[in-house]
Amino acid sequence: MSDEHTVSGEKTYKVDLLTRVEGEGRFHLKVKDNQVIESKLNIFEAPRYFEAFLRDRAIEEVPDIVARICGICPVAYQMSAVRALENGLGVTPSSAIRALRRLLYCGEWIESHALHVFLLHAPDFLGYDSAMAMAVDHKDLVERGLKMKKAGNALIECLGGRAIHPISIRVGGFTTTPRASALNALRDDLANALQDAIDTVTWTAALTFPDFNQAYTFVCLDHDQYPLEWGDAIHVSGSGRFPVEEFFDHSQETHVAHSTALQSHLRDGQTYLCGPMARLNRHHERLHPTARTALAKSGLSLPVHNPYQSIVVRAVELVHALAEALDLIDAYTQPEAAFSDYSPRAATACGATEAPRGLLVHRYQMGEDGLIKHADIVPPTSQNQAQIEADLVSIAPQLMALAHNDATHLCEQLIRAYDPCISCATHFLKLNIENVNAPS
Amino acid sequence: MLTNQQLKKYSFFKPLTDERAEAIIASAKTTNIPADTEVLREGQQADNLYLVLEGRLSLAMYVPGRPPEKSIVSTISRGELLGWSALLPGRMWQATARTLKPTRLLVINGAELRALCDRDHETGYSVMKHVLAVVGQRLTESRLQLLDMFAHPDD
Amino acid sequence: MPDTPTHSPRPRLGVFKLASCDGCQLTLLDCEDELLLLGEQIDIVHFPEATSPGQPSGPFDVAIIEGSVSTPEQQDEVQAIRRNSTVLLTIGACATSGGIQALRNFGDHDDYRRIVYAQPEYISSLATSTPVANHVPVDFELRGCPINKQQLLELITACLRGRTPAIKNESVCFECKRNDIVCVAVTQQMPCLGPVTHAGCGAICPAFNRGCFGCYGPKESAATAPLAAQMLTNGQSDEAIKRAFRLFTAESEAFREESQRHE
Amino acid sequence: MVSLPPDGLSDLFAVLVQQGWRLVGPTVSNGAIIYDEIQSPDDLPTGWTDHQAPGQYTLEKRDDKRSFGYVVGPQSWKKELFLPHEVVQTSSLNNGTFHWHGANPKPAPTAFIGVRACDLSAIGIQDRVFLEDTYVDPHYQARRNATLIIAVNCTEAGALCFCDSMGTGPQAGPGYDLCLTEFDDCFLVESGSDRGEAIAAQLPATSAKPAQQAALTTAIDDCRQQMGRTLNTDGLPELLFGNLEHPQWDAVGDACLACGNCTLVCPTCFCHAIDETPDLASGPAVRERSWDSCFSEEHSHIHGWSFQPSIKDRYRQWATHKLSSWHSQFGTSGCVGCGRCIAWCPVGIDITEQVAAIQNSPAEPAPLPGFKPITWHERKDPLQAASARIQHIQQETHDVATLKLHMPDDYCDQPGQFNMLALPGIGEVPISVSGNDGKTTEHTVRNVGNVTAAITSLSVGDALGVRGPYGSAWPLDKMPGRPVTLIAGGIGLAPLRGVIRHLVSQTRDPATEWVSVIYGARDQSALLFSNELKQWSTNPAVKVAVTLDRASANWRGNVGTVTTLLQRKHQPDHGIYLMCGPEVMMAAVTRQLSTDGVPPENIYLSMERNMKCATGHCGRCQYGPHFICKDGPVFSYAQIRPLFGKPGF
Repeated sequence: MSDEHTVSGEKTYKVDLLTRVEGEGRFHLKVKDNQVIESKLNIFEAPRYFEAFLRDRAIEEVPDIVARICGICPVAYQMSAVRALENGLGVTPSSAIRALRRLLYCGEWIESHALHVFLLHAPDFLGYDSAMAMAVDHKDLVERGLKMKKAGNALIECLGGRAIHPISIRVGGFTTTPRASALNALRDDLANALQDAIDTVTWTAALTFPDFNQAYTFVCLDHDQYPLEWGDAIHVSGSGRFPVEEFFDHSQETHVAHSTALQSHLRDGQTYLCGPMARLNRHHERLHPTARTALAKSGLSLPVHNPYQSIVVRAVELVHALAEALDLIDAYTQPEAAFSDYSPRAATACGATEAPRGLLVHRYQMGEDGLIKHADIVPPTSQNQAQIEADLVSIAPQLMALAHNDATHLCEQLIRAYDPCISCATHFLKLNIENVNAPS
Repeated sequence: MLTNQQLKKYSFFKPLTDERAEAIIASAKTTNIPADTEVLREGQQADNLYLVLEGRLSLAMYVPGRPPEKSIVSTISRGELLGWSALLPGRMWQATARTLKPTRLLVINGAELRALCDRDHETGYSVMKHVLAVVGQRLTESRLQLLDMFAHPDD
Repeated sequence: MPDTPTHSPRPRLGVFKLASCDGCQLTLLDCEDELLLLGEQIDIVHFPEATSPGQPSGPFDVAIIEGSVSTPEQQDEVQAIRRNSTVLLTIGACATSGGIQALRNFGDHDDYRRIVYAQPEYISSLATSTPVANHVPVDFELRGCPINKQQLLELITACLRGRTPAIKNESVCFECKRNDIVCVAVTQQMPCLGPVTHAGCGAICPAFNRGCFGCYGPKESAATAPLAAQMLTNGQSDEAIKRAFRLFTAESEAFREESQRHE
Repeated sequence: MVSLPPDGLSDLFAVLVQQGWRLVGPTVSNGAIIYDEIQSPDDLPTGWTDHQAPGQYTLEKRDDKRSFGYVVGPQSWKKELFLPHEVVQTSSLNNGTFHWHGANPKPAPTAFIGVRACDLSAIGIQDRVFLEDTYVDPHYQARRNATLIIAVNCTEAGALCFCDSMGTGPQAGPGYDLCLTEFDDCFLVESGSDRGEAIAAQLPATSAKPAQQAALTTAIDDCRQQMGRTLNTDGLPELLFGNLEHPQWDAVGDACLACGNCTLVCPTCFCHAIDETPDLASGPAVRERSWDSCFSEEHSHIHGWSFQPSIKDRYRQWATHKLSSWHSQFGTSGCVGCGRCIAWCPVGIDITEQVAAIQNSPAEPAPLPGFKPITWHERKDPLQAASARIQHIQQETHDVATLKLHMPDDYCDQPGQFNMLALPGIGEVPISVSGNDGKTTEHTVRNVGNVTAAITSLSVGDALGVRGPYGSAWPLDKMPGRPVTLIAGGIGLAPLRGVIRHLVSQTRDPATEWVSVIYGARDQSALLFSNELKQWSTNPAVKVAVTLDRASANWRGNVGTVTTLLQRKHQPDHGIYLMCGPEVMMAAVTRQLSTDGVPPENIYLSMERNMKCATGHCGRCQYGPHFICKDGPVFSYAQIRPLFGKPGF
């Protein structure tokens, strides 16, 4: 798992293949005389060039294509893409369609958060290599997670045809909408999952967390609901909000001292954190009442500044997504039209939604011919990457007191707390060029 | 020497009149060859045509590095013709023939048979028809072997 | 498919990733009802997305590869996996046909690097993205972008039992009709690749009121030419037909050739 | 005949519901009129009609309020009787015994509402396949017995209809319980059964007036005149059988997608696959059957190859089966003229046009074997397998083993027949019987795939599933008094072993009743039954000649093929010739025997094709008009000469 090289007081902590994360990455932390001399989250996932081959593809193909960026959160890509495209085309989906999209997105949050909490993250806290190993001693726990995950997947399958790369999202709406009876059939499993999620908040809140509070800048979508599929502004903690269209003006790529990697920062040079913690800290009052209650009972104090506690935050968001999904199903009547029509036109537009891992921004330039001319996609993990590296620097002093393996594990657990999705991040690595070329 | 009646048991002679059959075997002789004896060798001048009266011979082609018994492509048995190359002037043996068991052959001089066929086209036509059937049969056999029809589907 | 060796109590499984979106290996974790059962029957010795530590330790009775070969390192990796594995299964459109990233095979790779990366010279990748079977012998290719969960379970079960996987190479139309779905090509003249596309998805697109867009790649004997001719008759442009065949399995022979006929 | 007012449909529905029928009938869904569960006449496609063209189907509003003012939609009733997917059995191995459980279908009694004449005929045709043939399918039977049929006569024909040509419509023939004819002002109702009579008696109906009866005749006649398509069926079966090499097959092969839609929408197509389902848990292995089609490559796949590799082969198989060989198999055409295959073909291939093109420039017709009605039925589930225990295993070669099985008590076979051998969760394969000593039955199995691999790795004492015997046997009755020559290639010696043993056990006159066994194999290591080959020769009337494709160091015997051994002497035309081996070998042998003047009736071949059920239902082993499973595997050359050696069959 890790190698220790001690050369004249220099210590290296590294994991050559990060596990229980999506995609292929490694980290490398070099400390000399209690000073961090190198902190790298290397990503060696093979590049796939989505932004390049989106060029000259038809608008209607975009949701299918961008889904393939990430098998874990394809709905997020489809949602941000249709938001951006609809903004450019001047299409406003009906409120019924928006509700259905929110419901679909809830499905993905449930699936993704349950996956992360139970299968990827929980083994860290209980001291196992995998959920399968953990199941030997904690079968109920793993089964609870799998049940929740299944309920989320069932929701995606009902609305989108399949759990991975669903096929019904289109510009203007859905290709077809489900009968109310089809959604009602999912109710029982979702209600059971909700109860399990509430228990999960309690269970996660009782875990022991390393002491690692950081003064983060939090970035998330702003909306009058807890942000998922909609939101026209982006909020930056401590400095306020700006319209989604200005995202590319507010973010920039800079060199950081310890790395030649280009990373994403705010214009003032600040690293930032997006994702569940950012959302909860900003929007906890907009949580579903059931989730608010669970949060209150958990004793988690807000704002959350310790990334190791993100497992609790995800559990709270699980409650929210399940409770809201149930409300949306109860309020559902099959809309008259599954989608609104549109005519192609020349435009450039942005769209952002909250992927399970955080802010996901798409920008497209479209032509009158209905083809994409230019695409920019900024996934959450690219944004968090600089913050992860900064966190590794910050945690270095704590490592000195630990056995090497424990220290390495603490680092890996820290990275995992971000639920990094390297498959996503890699395709847009304007942010981290050097690292791509660094496999040994 | 063989009688006409004996000759007629062989399809080579069957279509021929007694006189013509006698003409062919006038200068022919029978010979007994023990097992494991080379009768003719690949690359040498094709001189005689043989009719197998008894026994069995193998035909093998030389493959460098492979033992001769593993390069047997065909066997020739009782009633069958060996050495059709001798019917073409100047031709060389295409394979090496060895007896697999004690074998009795009727040896017909190739040059004399060719001369006889030239003189008497009835005889020539009958001989050539028979040889064509033999060559055709061997071609079919070779093709079936080439297809490796009994091979395992995965091979 | 060769028999799964049974020298150890539980067969050793390795799950590997090349260039991909992770969705196909996630399908394994999406087997919520079967995952723990699977864990009892198979020793999952390498599956970085779900288990630590991440260093593979062969040999593997069964290796599953997701993703296409798109970097020099991956060229070496597939050789190593093949050497270390008795049965090699590839899953998903990337591993079986090069995936959507094989669109680069039709363009200028350097251009693509420039479009996406600020410093393209640092990007170490091959000019083409290719299926694993182009590099090493593969025992079974499971199609789909993404693969179907039931088919993955059938493949793994068949492997464990030593039977031929009941995974059909028929067209999507077979599933469409068996599932009682009304044909969108006939009723709405929608472009639909179902007739030439490999089954496995359950014909979800026609069930959701859209034409099949071919994410399982060509079926055996894919008659793309008469279908493309029909698409032209129905008013599709050559450009649109080219795009239709050039998507998630663009590098598969039948679809590649059809897309090239409409360039 | 009675007359029912238009709103009398509600009464009909009420009676049906009251009688406890589940109602399935036409309703509009996703742009088509489909058959689905319905509750009341409100669910009917009232005021809708269908517009059909090759590759096109659209719904249009009618000017009137007719409820049955359309022809046929994408589905047929086969989806209710012969299900697209169905679990047919489970099996397991426990305590050294094979356990088999059939599914026990308990279908809800279902009333089919709106069955068209063509579809009623189609149900009759599938009845012949599943109920009136040698084996009765219990799944189909259970549902069929639980069906009430309410037919509706067509008074308007669609653009793709040709039921009139096929003699199946537009007036519904026998087989219905009730038949309705819809008019603007009434429904005329005819009863076709006691059940129907009883239902009609509960309706607010009045006796039909003569004018109404006349109107019915006129409406049906008018409908006949409107048929959008025609098909000349005069001598068609023989014409198509004589035109298997017609260039039109190439033309349609280039246009066809082999997508399978035509067969899947066809109301009579019955081909299916039987597959294992994923069974990670340790419960019994489940086997499911599902609709298949002759357009799938697997349909004709065996040992790594497909017998119908090209799309042309598959289309020809379908069309000639439907319109030609179906007559031999079931005594009827397989086409009812519903036009679905034309509408639902994505590229609009029209079977009536294909036939007309052949009829325009035909080669001579060829006679087809006549239909032989089946007089007995196998009452048990045709897939039911019994447990057989392995008593002895003889490893014949590195990949061939002979399993001596202790069979169920009532088991008895004839040389040439085969059994289906099954292992739970792995699969089932047809294997010829290679010997039977009255107590045990031998199967000589070559490891060529996963099932045979599993079977050949079993041990003495292990059990497996068996069902059979199936198929035709070697003609033992023709062998006394004449020479018998048996030509075997490779594993093909196994199906002949039983008959050879039978002949060897007899006292035969070496001059007139000699037995010649000519056996070819790849090499010495592949020779089967080596010791027995020598024993057989001890009978003075029996000669055994062996030849190898490839010689080995200590081989003193023949090298070459069986054809060479065969041609060493003239083969008597009154002899009986039996052969089994690769088809290419059998083709060469057959040609040689024909050259020697042996009549085709004296030549017998054992054939092999893909097979799933062995009971004439799965359709996979079709060989022109024949099913290998029940008409074969042993055929006289006279039976199969028109097809034998032709590619694509």
